Amino acid sequence: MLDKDGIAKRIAKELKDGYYVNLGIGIPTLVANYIPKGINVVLQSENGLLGMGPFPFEGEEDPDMINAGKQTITTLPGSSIFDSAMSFGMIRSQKIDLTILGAMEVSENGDIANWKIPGKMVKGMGGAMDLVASAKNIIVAMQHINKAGESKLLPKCTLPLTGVNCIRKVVTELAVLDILPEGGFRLIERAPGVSVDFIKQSTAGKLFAEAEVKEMDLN
Amino acid sequence: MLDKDGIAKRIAKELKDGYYVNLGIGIPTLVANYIPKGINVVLQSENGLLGMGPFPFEGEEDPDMINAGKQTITTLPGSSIFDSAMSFGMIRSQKIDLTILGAMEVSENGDIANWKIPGKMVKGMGGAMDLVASAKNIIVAMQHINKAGESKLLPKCTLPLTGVNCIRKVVTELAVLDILPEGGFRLIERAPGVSVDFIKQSTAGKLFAEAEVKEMDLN
Amino acid sequence: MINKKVSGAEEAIRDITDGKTIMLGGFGLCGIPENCIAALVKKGVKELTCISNNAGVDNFGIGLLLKTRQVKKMISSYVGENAEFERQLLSGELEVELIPQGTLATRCMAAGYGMPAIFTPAGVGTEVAEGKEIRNFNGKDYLMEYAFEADFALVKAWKGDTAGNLIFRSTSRNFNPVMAMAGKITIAEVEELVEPGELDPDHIHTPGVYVHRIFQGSAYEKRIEQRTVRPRS
Amino acid sequence: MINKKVSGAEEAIRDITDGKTIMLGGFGLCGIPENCIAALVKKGVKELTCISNNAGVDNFGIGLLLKTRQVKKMISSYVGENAEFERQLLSGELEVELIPQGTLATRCMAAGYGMPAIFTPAGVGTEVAEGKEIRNFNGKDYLMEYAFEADFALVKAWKGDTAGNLIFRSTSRNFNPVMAMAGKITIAEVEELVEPGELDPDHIHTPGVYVHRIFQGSAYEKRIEQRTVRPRS
Repeated sequence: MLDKDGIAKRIAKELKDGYYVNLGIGIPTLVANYIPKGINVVLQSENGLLGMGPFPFEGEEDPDMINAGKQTITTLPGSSIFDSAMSFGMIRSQKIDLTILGAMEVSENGDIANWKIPGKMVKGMGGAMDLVASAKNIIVAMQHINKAGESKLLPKCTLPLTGVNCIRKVVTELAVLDILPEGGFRLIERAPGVSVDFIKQSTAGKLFAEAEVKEMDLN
Repeated sequence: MLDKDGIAKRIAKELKDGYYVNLGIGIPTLVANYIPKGINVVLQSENGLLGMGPFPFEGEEDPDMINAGKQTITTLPGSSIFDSAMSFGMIRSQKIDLTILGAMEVSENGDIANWKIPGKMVKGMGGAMDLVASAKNIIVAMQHINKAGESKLLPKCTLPLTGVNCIRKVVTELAVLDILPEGGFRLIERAPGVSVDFIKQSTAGKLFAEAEVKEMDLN
Repeated sequence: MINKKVSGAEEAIRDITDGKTIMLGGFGLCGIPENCIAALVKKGVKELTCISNNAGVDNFGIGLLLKTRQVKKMISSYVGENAEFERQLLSGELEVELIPQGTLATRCMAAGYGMPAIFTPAGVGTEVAEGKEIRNFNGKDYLMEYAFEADFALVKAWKGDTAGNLIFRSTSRNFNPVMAMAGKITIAEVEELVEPGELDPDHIHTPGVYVHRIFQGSAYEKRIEQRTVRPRS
Repeated sequence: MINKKVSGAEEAIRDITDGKTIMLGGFGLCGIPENCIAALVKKGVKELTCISNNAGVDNFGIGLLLKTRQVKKMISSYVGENAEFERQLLSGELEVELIPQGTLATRCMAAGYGMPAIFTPAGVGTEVAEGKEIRNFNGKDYLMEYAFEADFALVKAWKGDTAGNLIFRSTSRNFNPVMAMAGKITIAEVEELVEPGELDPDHIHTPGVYVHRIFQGSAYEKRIEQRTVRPRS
């Protein structure tokens, strides 16, 4: 079973040299810590920055320089700043190669819900609806099961949707799964020490798995 | 009868303090030379400049600094530069208070033709179609009659249109005319030495004129 | 040039009266018009409709206007940082319209660019699409969304000149330029107000034609929401 | 950062082959990609569709490509400065589509902003509107115009870095930033190519994500079409 950093580490292996990448709040943010050596990626932050750098050193925080998670950050040589309209312009026009974001639920046909729990939680969709509707390549970083052990990979989302039929890959504490064009989760890799059976029983949506599923390589 | 500078001079009297103004190529460009004292206007050039200044001194021409007529110009303190999309953005959103442009023909319902003579001349509309479709206030600077003495103020334009029902005021070598909302030219002022009768016979479109029409004040 | 300078926030917001729709620039607490918000609180104007990406935090930003119940309706994309907001929302005291962040930004830009509507794929198939026209281009569905105008846009820039030209600093730019274009009356507060000619025309983010009033603000707090740092190694 | 640097114009345009659609930045002869045009002439690639606000003059700019008959079709807003162009057009040798300047700029921007279509009032009631969808918003008619994409966009900037970030100078900016956003492959030639970090992130007009190849051009002529001066008083 992976912790949050483990999920981020596994997702980082999906990065390819030359990618422009948008990282959502939460686990996706951690992906930046595990970018493989020799892989050059540029991080976009939808509040208006391309080329997001690391957190500043203590005492060097600049309140005018934050990321979409409102965290103080820095720029890198070659960074550029722009307004919110251009930021989502480059997202909609698919100049961003990969989007990584969190989810409360994902369905077997690639729907995602991550912005609202009716009557309980109303944070808003922020940029998530734009990102999932526009990105050509989206990876979801999420928990496979909730604290009660219930699956969050469902036949159909129960929460208000963020986007429909848009997710292609999910990485959880238990597994890496592709979402098939015809519907259904396909088990690609399992987390170290996690059995295929456990993943099957933790996945409410349709799951396709070979008899042998390789364990993730996190190194 | 006015010369080109006379027309420009008369139009300049329509400028109001605080106006943002777009000046077309030809006579409209001359208006900049006659801005009344105490009247502060900002000239927009649709190739991407707000705050157009005078021509440069000889030897100080900068090929990167031109106006929409491709003339070398200068900036003024407070000028700003932007791209073509933003330039027409501010035109379409009616941030420009007054547009002054030339015409080959204007009709009594405010149509204008100024971009094409089929089979003979094809220069293109440039920014004229955007300007006439967007501006809240348009003054046309034009010749009342052509060299053959034929009127260019018509019941209906014969040339391909640049815009429909958009012109409100016309200043010619003979007269200042408003275009009435219900159609027709209304004679407001006559050029020095030009009779109402001559204007009547030089206007093919419907003309409304009082018995007494005041002469233009060009000072 | 046309002189847009006013004496300060109070004069700038003098005609913002009850029931007006105002846009407020900023992302989180970054690049918000602190002086204008303070003046609105002091003036006590009520029943405002506020268009802003976020709703501030409990004790800062638009949160100050929420605490004093001056806001009737919020139009935002993300409001997760404000407990008082959530309380007013869940209790029904506050009307809220949540729209995708890119849609919000682009609808503002559309107003400034004289485009009455735009097409975006954001929200297709979700409750955001309810009642909206859907149109397919090249095999993909898009929502038609209308341009956003506001009675007043309140924006914060780093530098400005009295002709209304604005330059923003770092990511405090965010929604400010697009909202500056969408205000029927746009009020800019700046950290440093200079004379025309002191800003490089090539570096201006918002041309003065979009700005109606400008003043030099003071006492900027610039609160940080998430202070994240790394150890010096 | 991602290194977009190529050795020069020849390498940059290596895959522009017969029949491609290319956008060329510039207004008149101001801000045109002189080096790329020269390389296209040298390469002799034919049957090009060129999208550019103007068509150059007889012996410069796109005029060079017209003289060698490399252009099948021009899409422009104003072509009045080029006699050879007018001859080819009136004789039917050249296809020409004339569209309003603001429509041209905004259709390019729409591509870069992922908006499949935009609405503009320009051309309503004229031959430009023929066959186009008209839609009324708030009592005013607008044409629906589609986003413009090109196989290649050739733009000219003043400064750029190897990450593809561009800064333009004065009114040579014009169509360059919007075309840079609309190229499937965007090639930027710059007067000065620097390393990442040398350009201020706040001053960048075109973020590097929109640029695929960049090189430092040389021997810029920067011809002036209308040399207008005033006397020293």
